[in-house]
Amino acid sequence: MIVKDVLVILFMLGGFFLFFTATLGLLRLPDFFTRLHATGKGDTLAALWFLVALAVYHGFSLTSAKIVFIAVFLFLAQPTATHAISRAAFRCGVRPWTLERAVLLDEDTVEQGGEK
Amino acid sequence: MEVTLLLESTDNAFRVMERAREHAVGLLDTAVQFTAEQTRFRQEKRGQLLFTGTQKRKTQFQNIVGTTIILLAFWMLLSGKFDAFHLTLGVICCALTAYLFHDLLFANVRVGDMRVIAARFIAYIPWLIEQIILANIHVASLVLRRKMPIDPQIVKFKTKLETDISCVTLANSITLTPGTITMDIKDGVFYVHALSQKVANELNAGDMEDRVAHIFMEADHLYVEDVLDAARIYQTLRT
Amino acid sequence: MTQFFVIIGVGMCVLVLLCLYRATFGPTILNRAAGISAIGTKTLIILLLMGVIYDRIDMFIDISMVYALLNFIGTVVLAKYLERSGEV
Amino acid sequence: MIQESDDVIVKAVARLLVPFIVVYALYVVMHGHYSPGGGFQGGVILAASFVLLGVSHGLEKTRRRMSEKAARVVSSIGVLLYGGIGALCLILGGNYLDYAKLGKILRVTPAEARSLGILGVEIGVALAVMAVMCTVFFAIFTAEESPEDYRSVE
Repeated sequence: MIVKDVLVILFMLGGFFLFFTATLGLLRLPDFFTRLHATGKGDTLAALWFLVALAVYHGFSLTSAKIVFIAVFLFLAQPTATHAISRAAFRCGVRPWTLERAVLLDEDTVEQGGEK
Repeated sequence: MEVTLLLESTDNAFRVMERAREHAVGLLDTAVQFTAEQTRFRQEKRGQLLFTGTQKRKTQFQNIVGTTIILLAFWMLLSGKFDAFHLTLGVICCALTAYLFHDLLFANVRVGDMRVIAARFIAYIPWLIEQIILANIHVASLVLRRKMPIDPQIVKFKTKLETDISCVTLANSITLTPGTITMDIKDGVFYVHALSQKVANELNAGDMEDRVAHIFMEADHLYVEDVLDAARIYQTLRT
Repeated sequence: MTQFFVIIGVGMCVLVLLCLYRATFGPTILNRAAGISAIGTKTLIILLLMGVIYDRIDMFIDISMVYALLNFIGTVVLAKYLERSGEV
Repeated sequence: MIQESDDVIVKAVARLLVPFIVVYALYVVMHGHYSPGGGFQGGVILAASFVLLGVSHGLEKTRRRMSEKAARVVSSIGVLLYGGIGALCLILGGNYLDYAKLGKILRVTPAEARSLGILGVEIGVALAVMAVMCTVFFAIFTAEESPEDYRSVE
Protein backbone atom coordinates (compact mmCIF):
# COMPACT_ATOMS: atom_id res chain seq x y z
CA MET A 1 0.00 0.00 0.00
CA ILE A 2 2.81 2.35 1.04
CA VAL A 3 4.75 1.43 -2.11
CA LYS A 4 1.74 2.24 -4.28
CA ASP A 5 1.24 5.63 -2.62
CA VAL A 6 4.92 6.50 -2.95
CA LEU A 7 4.85 5.55 -6.63
CA VAL A 8 1.76 7.67 -7.25
CA ILE A 9 3.28 10.67 -5.44
CA LEU A 10 6.57 10.35 -7.33
CA PHE A 11 4.93 10.11 -10.72
CA MET A 12 2.60 13.01 -9.98
CA LEU A 13 5.38 15.26 -8.74
CA GLY A 14 7.40 14.45 -11.86
CA GLY A 15 4.45 15.26 -14.05
CA PHE A 16 3.78 18.48 -12.18
CA PHE A 17 7.40 19.54 -12.55
CA LEU A 18 7.25 18.92 -16.30
CA PHE A 19 4.00 20.88 -16.59
CA PHE A 20 5.66 23.70 -14.67
CA THR A 21 8.68 23.81 -16.97
CA ALA A 22 6.43 23.62 -20.05
CA THR A 23 4.41 26.58 -18.81
CA LEU A 24 7.55 28.51 -17.96
CA GLY A 25 8.88 27.79 -21.44
CA LEU A 26 5.61 28.97 -22.95
CA LEU A 27 6.00 32.24 -21.10
CA ARG A 28 9.74 32.82 -21.42
CA LEU A 29 10.92 31.58 -24.81
CA PRO A 30 11.32 34.27 -27.49
CA ASP A 31 9.10 33.24 -30.40
CA PHE A 32 6.26 31.00 -31.50
CA PHE A 33 8.24 27.98 -32.70
CA THR A 34 10.42 27.77 -29.63
CA ARG A 35 7.32 28.03 -27.44
CA LEU A 36 5.88 25.06 -29.32
CA HIS A 37 9.05 23.17 -28.34
CA ALA A 38 8.15 23.67 -24.71
CA THR A 39 4.48 22.73 -24.87
CA GLY A 40 4.64 20.02 -27.51
CA LYS A 41 7.10 17.86 -25.61
CA GLY A 42 6.57 18.83 -21.99
CA ASP A 43 2.79 18.49 -21.92
CA THR A 44 2.79 15.07 -23.59
CA LEU A 45 5.24 13.47 -21.20
CA ALA A 46 3.73 15.19 -18.16
CA ALA A 47 0.26 13.96 -19.10
CA LEU A 48 1.72 10.48 -19.54
CA TRP A 49 3.20 10.57 -16.03
CA PHE A 50 -0.12 11.71 -14.56
CA LEU A 51 -2.02 8.99 -16.41
CA VAL A 52 0.44 6.33 -15.23
CA ALA A 53 0.05 7.57 -11.66
CA LEU A 54 -3.75 7.44 -11.89
CA ALA A 55 -3.67 3.97 -13.44
CA VAL A 56 -1.42 2.74 -10.62
CA TYR A 57 -3.68 4.38 -8.03
CA HIS A 58 -6.83 2.87 -9.50
CA GLY A 59 -5.47 -0.63 -9.88
CA PHE A 60 -6.22 -3.09 -12.64
CA SER A 61 -9.69 -2.55 -14.10
CA LEU A 62 -11.55 -1.39 -17.19
CA THR A 63 -11.02 2.23 -16.14
CA SER A 64 -7.25 1.72 -16.24
CA ALA A 65 -7.63 0.35 -19.76
CA LYS A 66 -9.43 3.56 -20.69
CA ILE A 67 -6.62 5.60 -19.11
CA VAL A 68 -4.10 3.69 -21.23
CA PHE A 69 -6.23 4.45 -24.25
CA ILE A 70 -6.18 8.17 -23.44
CA ALA A 71 -2.38 7.96 -23.22
CA VAL A 72 -2.16 6.32 -26.66
CA PHE A 73 -4.50 8.94 -28.08
CA LEU A 74 -2.44 11.77 -26.61
CA PHE A 75 0.78 10.36 -28.05
CA LEU A 76 -0.84 10.27 -31.46
CA ALA A 77 -2.70 13.57 -31.29
CA GLN A 78 -0.39 15.97 -29.46
CA PRO A 79 2.55 15.86 -31.91
CA THR A 80 0.10 16.00 -34.81
CA ALA A 81 -1.55 19.13 -33.45
CA THR A 82 1.87 20.69 -32.85
CA HIS A 83 2.92 19.84 -36.38
CA ALA A 84 -0.32 21.16 -37.88
CA ILE A 85 -0.10 24.53 -36.20
CA SER A 86 3.64 24.98 -36.81
CA ARG A 87 3.03 24.10 -40.46
CA ALA A 88 0.32 26.72 -40.68
CA ALA A 89 2.75 29.28 -39.28
CA PHE A 90 5.50 28.15 -41.66
CA ARG A 91 3.21 28.35 -44.70
CA CYS A 92 1.97 31.76 -43.63
CA GLY A 93 5.55 33.00 -43.61
CA VAL A 94 6.26 33.54 -39.94
CA ARG A 95 10.01 34.06 -39.64
CA PRO A 96 11.63 31.97 -36.92
CA TRP A 97 13.59 33.88 -34.29
CA THR A 98 17.33 33.38 -34.60
CA LEU A 99 20.51 34.66 -33.06
CA GLU A 100 21.96 37.80 -34.61
CA ARG A 101 24.97 36.12 -36.17
CA ALA A 102 23.08 33.18 -37.67
CA VAL A 103 21.88 33.13 -41.26
CA LEU A 104 18.10 33.30 -41.24
CA LEU A 105 17.12 30.66 -43.78
CA ASP A 106 18.54 29.48 -47.02
CA GLU A 107 16.87 30.98 -50.09
CA ASP A 108 14.98 27.84 -51.03
CA THR A 109 13.20 27.63 -47.71
CA VAL A 110 12.14 31.26 -47.79
CA GLU A 111 10.62 30.83 -51.23
CA GLN A 112 8.84 27.74 -50.11
CA GLY A 113 7.42 29.31 -47.00
CA GLY A 114 6.36 32.48 -48.75
CA GLU A 115 7.46 35.95 -47.74
CA LYS A 116 5.31 38.29 -45.79
CA MET B 1 54.49 -40.87 -54.01
CA GLU B 2 52.36 -40.09 -51.00
CA VAL B 3 52.73 -36.42 -51.67
CA THR B 4 51.39 -36.66 -55.23
CA LEU B 5 48.51 -38.84 -54.00
CA LEU B 6 47.67 -36.28 -51.36
CA LEU B 7 47.79 -33.48 -53.88
CA GLU B 8 45.58 -35.38 -56.28
CA SER B 9 43.01 -36.16 -53.63
CA THR B 10 42.91 -32.53 -52.49
CA ASP B 11 42.48 -31.48 -56.08
CA ASN B 12 39.63 -33.92 -56.45
CA ALA B 13 38.03 -32.68 -53.27
CA PHE B 14 38.27 -29.10 -54.45
CA ARG B 15 36.75 -30.02 -57.79
CA VAL B 16 33.86 -31.79 -56.10
CA MET B 17 33.27 -28.84 -53.85
CA GLU B 18 33.36 -26.47 -56.80
CA ARG B 19 30.81 -28.57 -58.65
CA ALA B 20 28.62 -28.70 -55.57
CA ARG B 21 28.80 -24.94 -55.27
CA GLU B 22 27.83 -24.55 -58.92
CA HIS B 23 24.91 -26.88 -58.38
CA ALA B 24 23.80 -24.92 -55.37
CA VAL B 25 24.00 -21.62 -57.20
CA GLY B 26 22.07 -23.06 -60.11
CA LEU B 27 19.40 -24.40 -57.80
CA LEU B 28 19.07 -21.05 -56.06
CA ASP B 29 18.81 -19.31 -59.40
CA THR B 30 16.06 -21.62 -60.55
CA ALA B 31 14.27 -21.17 -57.24
CA VAL B 32 14.40 -17.40 -57.57
CA GLN B 33 13.22 -17.65 -61.17
CA PHE B 34 10.45 -19.97 -60.11
CA THR B 35 9.21 -17.64 -57.39
CA ALA B 36 9.40 -14.66 -59.72
CA GLU B 37 7.35 -16.53 -62.30
CA GLN B 38 4.81 -17.55 -59.72
CA THR B 39 4.48 -13.99 -58.45
CA ARG B 40 4.02 -12.77 -62.00
CA PHE B 41 1.42 -15.44 -62.61
CA ARG B 42 -0.43 -14.51 -59.42
CA GLN B 43 -0.32 -10.83 -60.34
CA GLU B 44 -1.71 -11.59 -63.77
CA LYS B 45 -4.50 -13.57 -62.20
CA ARG B 46 -5.17 -10.75 -59.75
CA GLY B 47 -5.23 -8.31 -62.65
CA GLN B 48 -7.83 -10.46 -64.39
CA LEU B 49 -9.90 -10.56 -61.23
CA LEU B 50 -9.53 -6.82 -60.83
CA PHE B 51 -10.68 -6.43 -64.40
CA THR B 52 -13.84 -8.38 -63.74
CA GLY B 53 -14.45 -6.56 -60.49
CA THR B 54 -14.53 -9.65 -58.28
CA GLN B 55 -11.37 -8.77 -56.41
CA LYS B 56 -12.54 -5.30 -55.47
CA ARG B 57 -15.77 -6.45 -53.92
CA LYS B 58 -13.94 -9.17 -52.03
CA THR B 59 -11.34 -6.82 -50.53
CA GLN B 60 -14.09 -4.36 -49.63
CA PHE B 61 -15.93 -7.09 -47.77
CA GLN B 62 -12.72 -8.11 -45.99
CA ASN B 63 -12.11 -4.49 -45.03
CA ILE B 64 -15.60 -4.15 -43.58
CA VAL B 65 -15.26 -7.33 -41.52
CA GLY B 66 -11.80 -6.40 -40.25
CA THR B 67 -12.87 -2.89 -39.30
CA THR B 68 -15.94 -4.26 -37.52
CA ILE B 69 -13.86 -6.64 -35.42
CA ILE B 70 -11.37 -3.96 -34.38
CA LEU B 71 -14.11 -1.47 -33.56
CA LEU B 72 -16.06 -4.11 -31.61
CA ALA B 73 -13.02 -4.72 -29.41
CA PHE B 74 -12.81 -0.96 -28.82
CA TRP B 75 -16.55 -0.84 -28.00
CA MET B 76 -16.19 -3.58 -25.39
CA LEU B 77 -13.29 -1.73 -23.80
CA LEU B 78 -15.43 1.40 -23.57
CA SER B 79 -18.71 -0.15 -22.60
CA GLY B 80 -17.83 -2.69 -19.93
CA LYS B 81 -21.33 -4.19 -20.13
CA PHE B 82 -21.48 -7.65 -21.63
CA ASP B 83 -25.21 -8.46 -21.60
CA ALA B 84 -27.01 -9.36 -24.81
CA PHE B 85 -28.74 -5.99 -25.27
CA HIS B 86 -25.59 -3.89 -25.14
CA LEU B 87 -23.59 -6.34 -27.25
CA THR B 88 -26.28 -6.21 -29.93
CA LEU B 89 -26.19 -2.43 -29.84
CA GLY B 90 -22.40 -2.58 -30.16
CA VAL B 91 -22.48 -4.93 -33.14
CA ILE B 92 -25.03 -2.73 -34.90
CA CYS B 93 -23.07 0.48 -34.24
CA CYS B 94 -19.72 -1.03 -35.25
CA ALA B 95 -21.12 -2.57 -38.43
CA LEU B 96 -22.69 0.76 -39.39
CA THR B 97 -19.42 2.62 -38.75
CA ALA B 98 -17.43 0.00 -40.62
CA TYR B 99 -19.78 0.24 -43.59
CA LEU B 100 -19.38 4.03 -43.67
CA PHE B 101 -15.60 4.14 -43.08
CA HIS B 102 -14.30 0.83 -44.44
CA ASP B 103 -11.72 2.41 -46.74
CA LEU B 104 -9.97 4.47 -44.07
CA LEU B 105 -8.38 2.05 -41.65
CA PHE B 106 -6.86 -0.32 -44.22
CA ALA B 107 -5.90 2.19 -46.89
CA ASN B 108 -2.16 1.60 -47.20
CA VAL B 109 -1.52 -1.76 -45.57
CA ARG B 110 1.00 -4.12 -47.10
CA VAL B 111 -0.24 -7.64 -46.54
CA GLY B 112 1.64 -10.45 -44.87
CA ASP B 113 4.09 -9.02 -42.34
CA MET B 114 1.80 -7.38 -39.79
CA ARG B 115 2.97 -9.45 -36.84
CA VAL B 116 6.65 -8.67 -37.41
CA ILE B 117 5.84 -4.97 -37.73
CA ALA B 118 3.81 -5.02 -34.51
CA ALA B 119 6.59 -6.79 -32.60
CA ARG B 120 9.23 -4.36 -33.87
CA PHE B 121 7.01 -1.39 -33.13
CA ILE B 122 6.52 -2.52 -29.53
CA ALA B 123 10.27 -2.97 -29.21
CA TYR B 124 10.72 0.59 -30.53
CA ILE B 125 8.50 2.21 -27.88
CA PRO B 126 10.89 1.94 -24.86
CA TRP B 127 13.70 3.57 -26.84
CA LEU B 128 11.32 6.34 -27.87
CA ILE B 129 10.18 6.96 -24.29
CA GLU B 130 13.81 7.14 -23.15
CA GLN B 131 14.46 9.70 -25.89
CA ILE B 132 11.39 11.69 -24.83
CA ILE B 133 12.56 11.78 -21.22
CA LEU B 134 15.93 13.06 -22.40
CA ALA B 135 14.09 15.67 -24.49
CA ASN B 136 12.16 16.91 -21.50
CA ILE B 137 15.23 17.13 -19.31
CA HIS B 138 16.87 19.12 -22.13
CA VAL B 139 13.97 21.55 -22.42
CA ALA B 140 13.62 21.90 -18.65
CA SER B 141 17.31 22.69 -18.25
CA LEU B 142 17.06 25.24 -21.05
CA VAL B 143 14.06 26.97 -19.56
CA LEU B 144 15.25 27.05 -15.98
CA ARG B 145 18.55 28.78 -16.80
CA ARG B 146 18.54 32.53 -16.57
CA LYS B 147 20.17 33.05 -19.97
CA MET B 148 18.61 30.54 -22.32
CA PRO B 149 21.38 29.18 -24.61
CA ILE B 150 19.30 28.53 -27.72
CA ASP B 151 20.23 28.85 -31.38
CA PRO B 152 17.15 27.96 -33.47
CA GLN B 153 17.55 26.90 -37.06
CA ILE B 154 15.76 24.99 -39.80
CA VAL B 155 17.12 21.66 -40.99
CA LYS B 156 16.08 20.15 -44.29
CA PHE B 157 16.57 16.50 -45.23
CA LYS B 158 15.19 14.04 -47.72
CA THR B 159 13.68 10.85 -46.44
CA LYS B 160 13.64 7.40 -47.99
CA LEU B 161 10.40 6.29 -46.35
CA GLU B 162 7.45 5.53 -48.58
CA THR B 163 4.20 4.77 -46.79
CA ASP B 164 2.29 7.39 -44.84
CA ILE B 165 2.28 5.46 -41.57
CA SER B 166 6.08 5.29 -41.46
CA CYS B 167 6.25 9.00 -42.29
CA VAL B 168 3.87 9.71 -39.41
CA THR B 169 5.93 7.58 -37.04
CA LEU B 170 9.12 9.38 -38.00
CA ALA B 171 7.56 12.85 -37.87
CA ASN B 172 5.89 12.32 -34.51
CA SER B 173 9.07 10.78 -33.10
CA ILE B 174 11.00 13.81 -34.30
CA THR B 175 8.46 16.13 -32.72
CA LEU B 176 8.65 14.32 -29.41
CA THR B 177 12.45 13.97 -29.14
CA PRO B 178 15.07 16.53 -28.08
CA GLY B 179 14.69 20.01 -29.45
CA THR B 180 13.15 19.28 -32.84
CA ILE B 181 9.73 19.89 -34.41
CA THR B 182 8.61 18.68 -37.82
CA MET B 183 7.34 21.81 -39.53
CA ASP B 184 6.47 20.58 -42.98
CA ILE B 185 6.69 17.58 -45.27
CA LYS B 186 6.74 18.27 -48.97
CA ASP B 187 7.42 15.52 -51.51
CA GLY B 188 9.38 13.50 -49.00
CA VAL B 189 11.47 16.45 -47.76
CA PHE B 190 11.27 17.10 -44.04
CA TYR B 191 11.62 20.67 -42.76
CA VAL B 192 12.62 20.44 -39.12
CA HIS B 193 12.91 23.30 -36.65
CA ALA B 194 15.82 22.54 -34.34
CA LEU B 195 16.50 24.30 -31.07
CA SER B 196 20.31 24.23 -31.24
CA GLN B 197 23.24 23.27 -33.45
CA LYS B 198 24.04 20.08 -31.56
CA VAL B 199 20.52 18.72 -31.95
CA ALA B 200 20.54 19.50 -35.67
CA ASN B 201 23.76 17.57 -36.15
CA GLU B 202 22.35 14.58 -34.29
CA LEU B 203 19.29 14.64 -36.52
CA ASN B 204 21.36 14.65 -39.70
CA ALA B 205 23.03 11.42 -38.62
CA GLY B 206 19.74 9.68 -39.45
CA ASP B 207 19.72 7.18 -36.61
CA MET B 208 16.00 7.53 -36.00
CA GLU B 209 15.13 7.23 -39.67
CA ASP B 210 17.01 3.94 -39.88
CA ARG B 211 15.11 2.63 -36.89
CA VAL B 212 11.76 3.57 -38.39
CA ALA B 213 12.73 2.06 -41.74
CA HIS B 214 13.67 -1.10 -39.87
CA ILE B 215 10.26 -1.25 -38.19
CA PHE B 216 8.27 -0.95 -41.39
CA MET B 217 10.75 -2.99 -43.48
CA GLU B 218 11.39 -0.28 -46.00
CA ALA B 219 14.22 0.83 -48.27
CA ASP B 220 17.30 -1.37 -48.07
CA HIS B 221 15.77 -3.72 -45.56
CA LEU B 222 13.35 -4.94 -48.21
CA TYR B 223 16.24 -6.42 -50.15
CA VAL B 224 17.44 -8.47 -47.18
CA GLU B 225 13.94 -9.82 -46.65
CA ASP B 226 13.77 -10.96 -50.29
CA VAL B 227 17.06 -12.83 -50.05
CA LEU B 228 15.94 -14.59 -46.89
CA ASP B 229 12.74 -15.61 -48.66
CA ALA B 230 14.69 -17.15 -51.54
CA ALA B 231 16.80 -19.15 -49.10
CA ARG B 232 13.70 -20.51 -47.41
CA ILE B 233 12.24 -21.57 -50.74
CA TYR B 234 15.51 -23.29 -51.58
CA GLN B 235 15.28 -25.23 -48.33
CA THR B 236 11.79 -26.44 -49.05
CA LEU B 237 12.71 -27.38 -52.60
CA ARG B 238 15.61 -29.56 -51.41
CA THR B 239 13.60 -31.59 -48.92
CA MET C 1 -3.91 10.96 -0.24
CA THR C 2 -6.92 13.08 -1.14
CA GLN C 3 -5.15 16.12 0.31
CA PHE C 4 -2.21 15.49 -1.99
CA PHE C 5 -4.52 15.32 -4.99
CA VAL C 6 -6.20 18.57 -3.97
CA ILE C 7 -2.85 20.32 -3.62
CA ILE C 8 -1.70 19.09 -7.05
CA GLY C 9 -5.02 20.15 -8.56
CA VAL C 10 -4.69 23.67 -7.13
CA GLY C 11 -1.15 23.84 -8.50
CA MET C 12 -2.43 22.86 -11.91
CA CYS C 13 -5.03 25.60 -11.72
CA VAL C 14 -2.24 28.12 -11.07
CA LEU C 15 -0.40 26.80 -14.13
CA VAL C 16 -3.57 27.20 -16.18
CA LEU C 17 -3.73 30.83 -15.07
CA LEU C 18 -0.12 31.30 -16.19
CA CYS C 19 -0.96 29.79 -19.57
CA LEU C 20 -3.95 32.11 -19.76
CA TYR C 21 -1.51 35.01 -19.92
CA ARG C 22 -0.14 33.69 -23.21
CA ALA C 23 -3.66 32.94 -24.45
CA THR C 24 -4.81 36.47 -23.69
CA PHE C 25 -1.85 38.71 -24.52
CA GLY C 26 -0.07 36.49 -27.07
CA PRO C 27 1.18 38.72 -29.88
CA THR C 28 -0.51 36.72 -32.68
CA ILE C 29 -3.32 34.22 -33.15
CA LEU C 30 -0.80 31.40 -33.34
CA ASN C 31 0.57 32.16 -29.87
CA ARG C 32 -2.96 32.20 -28.53
CA ALA C 33 -3.66 28.86 -30.17
CA ALA C 34 -0.55 27.37 -28.57
CA GLY C 35 -1.62 28.70 -25.18
CA ILE C 36 -5.13 27.32 -25.51
CA SER C 37 -3.81 23.92 -26.57
CA ALA C 38 -1.59 23.86 -23.47
CA ILE C 39 -4.59 24.81 -21.31
CA GLY C 40 -6.55 21.93 -22.86
CA THR C 41 -3.99 19.33 -21.82
CA LYS C 42 -3.88 20.67 -18.29
CA THR C 43 -7.67 20.73 -18.05
CA LEU C 44 -7.78 17.07 -19.03
CA ILE C 45 -5.55 16.21 -16.09
CA ILE C 46 -7.53 18.45 -13.72
CA LEU C 47 -10.73 16.67 -14.72
CA LEU C 48 -9.16 13.29 -13.98
CA LEU C 49 -7.93 14.55 -10.59
CA MET C 50 -11.45 15.79 -9.80
CA GLY C 51 -12.72 12.35 -10.70
CA VAL C 52 -10.33 10.76 -8.22
CA ILE C 53 -11.24 13.26 -5.49
CA TYR C 54 -15.00 12.76 -5.91
CA ASP C 55 -14.48 8.99 -6.36
CA ARG C 56 -16.33 8.99 -9.69
CA ILE C 57 -13.39 8.44 -12.03
CA ASP C 58 -15.37 6.18 -14.38
CA MET C 59 -17.62 9.16 -15.10
CA PHE C 60 -14.97 11.85 -15.35
CA ILE C 61 -12.75 9.79 -17.63
CA ASP C 62 -15.35 9.97 -20.40
CA ILE C 63 -15.51 13.75 -20.09
CA SER C 64 -11.74 14.07 -20.20
CA MET C 65 -11.55 11.85 -23.27
CA VAL C 66 -14.05 14.11 -25.04
CA TYR C 67 -12.01 17.11 -23.95
CA ALA C 68 -8.81 15.67 -25.42
CA LEU C 69 -10.64 14.86 -28.64
CA LEU C 70 -12.17 18.27 -29.11
CA ASN C 71 -8.89 19.97 -28.22
CA PHE C 72 -7.10 18.07 -30.96
CA ILE C 73 -9.80 18.62 -33.59
CA GLY C 74 -10.06 22.31 -32.70
CA THR C 75 -6.33 22.86 -33.11
CA VAL C 76 -6.21 21.05 -36.46
CA VAL C 77 -9.21 22.93 -37.83
CA LEU C 78 -7.79 26.26 -36.66
CA ALA C 79 -4.47 25.45 -38.34
CA LYS C 80 -6.25 24.58 -41.56
CA TYR C 81 -8.28 27.77 -41.43
CA LEU C 82 -5.21 29.94 -40.87
CA GLU C 83 -3.35 28.17 -43.65
CA ARG C 84 -6.18 28.79 -46.10
CA SER C 85 -6.67 32.40 -45.18
CA GLY C 86 -2.91 32.98 -45.42
CA GLU C 87 -2.80 35.58 -42.67
CA VAL C 88 -1.65 35.40 -39.11
CA MET D 1 -14.51 24.42 -50.96
CA ILE D 2 -11.76 22.49 -49.23
CA GLN D 3 -9.34 20.54 -51.34
CA GLU D 4 -7.71 17.38 -50.07
CA SER D 5 -4.92 18.42 -47.74
CA ASP D 6 -1.37 17.72 -48.91
CA ASP D 7 -0.23 17.16 -45.34
CA VAL D 8 0.72 13.49 -44.97
CA ILE D 9 0.66 13.48 -41.18
CA VAL D 10 -2.74 15.02 -40.55
CA LYS D 11 -4.23 12.86 -43.30
CA ALA D 12 -2.85 9.61 -41.91
CA VAL D 13 -3.72 10.41 -38.30
CA ALA D 14 -7.25 11.43 -39.27
CA ARG D 15 -7.62 8.24 -41.27
CA LEU D 16 -6.64 6.19 -38.23
CA LEU D 17 -8.70 8.13 -35.70
CA VAL D 18 -12.02 8.84 -37.43
CA PRO D 19 -13.61 5.35 -37.11
CA PHE D 20 -12.70 5.23 -33.43
CA ILE D 21 -14.12 8.70 -32.81
CA VAL D 22 -17.39 7.67 -34.45
CA VAL D 23 -17.63 4.53 -32.32
CA TYR D 24 -16.87 6.60 -29.24
CA ALA D 25 -19.63 9.05 -30.14
CA LEU D 26 -22.08 6.19 -30.59
CA TYR D 27 -21.00 4.85 -27.20
CA VAL D 28 -21.71 8.23 -25.62
CA VAL D 29 -25.16 8.25 -27.22
CA MET D 30 -26.08 4.69 -26.32
CA HIS D 31 -24.86 4.81 -22.71
CA GLY D 32 -26.35 8.21 -21.99
CA HIS D 33 -28.30 7.04 -18.98
CA TYR D 34 -25.36 5.42 -17.14
CA SER D 35 -22.55 7.84 -17.81
CA PRO D 36 -22.34 11.53 -18.66
CA GLY D 37 -23.33 12.52 -22.11
CA GLY D 38 -26.35 11.64 -24.15
CA GLY D 39 -27.87 12.74 -27.38
CA PHE D 40 -26.50 16.24 -27.71
CA GLN D 41 -22.90 15.50 -26.74
CA GLY D 42 -22.79 12.35 -28.87
CA GLY D 43 -24.16 14.26 -31.84
CA VAL D 44 -21.52 16.94 -31.43
CA ILE D 45 -18.71 14.38 -31.36
CA LEU D 46 -20.14 12.66 -34.44
CA ALA D 47 -20.20 15.99 -36.25
CA ALA D 48 -16.64 16.68 -35.07
CA SER D 49 -15.48 13.45 -36.67
CA PHE D 50 -17.04 14.53 -39.96
CA VAL D 51 -15.36 17.93 -39.62
CA LEU D 52 -11.99 16.25 -39.07
CA LEU D 53 -12.53 14.08 -42.14
CA GLY D 54 -13.54 17.08 -44.21
CA VAL D 55 -10.55 19.14 -43.12
CA SER D 56 -8.00 16.39 -43.74
CA HIS D 57 -9.36 14.42 -46.70
CA GLY D 58 -11.21 17.13 -48.57
CA LEU D 59 -14.91 17.77 -48.93
CA GLU D 60 -15.44 15.30 -51.77
CA LYS D 61 -14.68 12.24 -49.66
CA THR D 62 -16.86 13.58 -46.88
CA ARG D 63 -19.75 14.16 -49.27
CA ARG D 64 -19.56 10.52 -50.31
CA ARG D 65 -20.51 9.59 -46.75
CA MET D 66 -22.76 12.47 -45.75
CA SER D 67 -24.03 14.80 -48.45
CA GLU D 68 -26.05 17.96 -47.88
CA LYS D 69 -29.19 16.20 -49.02
CA ALA D 70 -28.58 13.26 -46.67
CA ALA D 71 -27.92 15.71 -43.81
CA ARG D 72 -31.28 17.35 -44.45
CA VAL D 73 -33.08 13.99 -44.47
CA VAL D 74 -31.27 12.73 -41.37
CA SER D 75 -32.03 15.86 -39.37
CA SER D 76 -35.71 15.50 -40.26
CA ILE D 77 -35.64 11.84 -39.22
CA GLY D 78 -34.06 12.80 -35.90
CA VAL D 79 -36.69 15.38 -35.09
CA LEU D 80 -39.40 12.98 -36.21
CA LEU D 81 -38.03 10.27 -33.89
CA TYR D 82 -38.03 12.67 -30.94
CA GLY D 83 -41.45 14.11 -31.62
CA GLY D 84 -42.89 10.75 -32.61
CA ILE D 85 -41.97 9.04 -29.37
CA GLY D 86 -43.38 11.97 -27.41
CA ALA D 87 -46.60 11.99 -29.41
CA LEU D 88 -46.94 8.22 -29.08
CA CYS D 89 -46.92 8.64 -25.32
CA LEU D 90 -49.69 11.25 -25.67
CA ILE D 91 -51.75 8.87 -27.82
CA LEU D 92 -51.32 6.05 -25.31
CA GLY D 93 -52.83 8.23 -22.60
CA GLY D 94 -49.86 9.72 -20.77
CA ASN D 95 -48.11 13.05 -20.77
CA TYR D 96 -45.69 14.17 -23.48
CA LEU D 97 -42.57 11.93 -23.29
CA ASP D 98 -44.16 9.84 -20.53
CA TYR D 99 -42.16 6.76 -21.45
CA ALA D 100 -43.80 4.36 -19.01
CA LYS D 101 -46.90 4.27 -21.18
CA LEU D 102 -44.81 2.77 -24.02
CA GLY D 103 -44.77 -0.52 -22.13
CA LYS D 104 -48.24 -1.27 -23.46
CA ILE D 105 -47.12 -1.65 -27.06
CA LEU D 106 -43.59 -2.90 -26.41
CA ARG D 107 -44.87 -5.54 -23.96
CA VAL D 108 -42.23 -4.84 -21.29
CA THR D 109 -42.30 -3.52 -17.74
CA PRO D 110 -42.58 0.26 -17.27
CA ALA D 111 -38.97 0.52 -16.09
CA GLU D 112 -37.60 -1.13 -19.21
CA ALA D 113 -39.98 0.88 -21.36
CA ARG D 114 -38.60 4.05 -19.78
CA SER D 115 -35.05 2.99 -20.58
CA LEU D 116 -35.89 2.12 -24.17
CA GLY D 117 -37.83 5.34 -24.64
CA ILE D 118 -34.94 7.45 -23.40
CA LEU D 119 -32.62 5.57 -25.75
CA GLY D 120 -34.90 6.27 -28.71
CA VAL D 121 -35.19 9.95 -27.86
CA GLU D 122 -31.43 10.25 -27.45
CA ILE D 123 -30.79 8.63 -30.83
CA GLY D 124 -33.22 11.12 -32.36
CA VAL D 125 -31.51 14.09 -30.72
CA ALA D 126 -28.06 12.81 -31.75
CA LEU D 127 -29.11 12.38 -35.39
CA ALA D 128 -30.66 15.85 -35.51
CA VAL D 129 -27.68 17.56 -33.86
CA MET D 130 -25.17 15.72 -36.04
CA ALA D 131 -27.00 16.53 -39.25
CA VAL D 132 -27.49 20.20 -38.37
CA MET D 133 -23.83 20.61 -37.38
CA CYS D 134 -22.75 18.98 -40.65
CA THR D 135 -25.02 21.35 -42.56
CA VAL D 136 -23.45 24.33 -40.82
CA PHE D 137 -19.98 23.00 -41.59
CA PHE D 138 -20.81 22.50 -45.26
CA ALA D 139 -22.42 25.93 -45.47
CA ILE D 140 -19.37 27.65 -43.98
CA PHE D 141 -16.72 25.80 -45.93
CA THR D 142 -18.35 25.70 -49.37
CA ALA D 143 -18.99 29.45 -49.48
CA GLU D 144 -17.27 31.24 -52.33
CA GLU D 145 -14.43 33.19 -50.88
CA SER D 146 -11.36 35.14 -51.83
CA PRO D 147 -8.62 36.68 -49.70
CA GLU D 148 -10.24 40.11 -50.04
CA ASP D 149 -13.36 38.86 -48.33
CA TYR D 150 -11.37 37.86 -45.28
CA ARG D 151 -9.82 41.29 -45.04
CA SER D 152 -13.13 43.06 -45.37
CA VAL D 153 -14.65 40.91 -42.62
CA GLU D 154 -11.79 41.61 -40.28
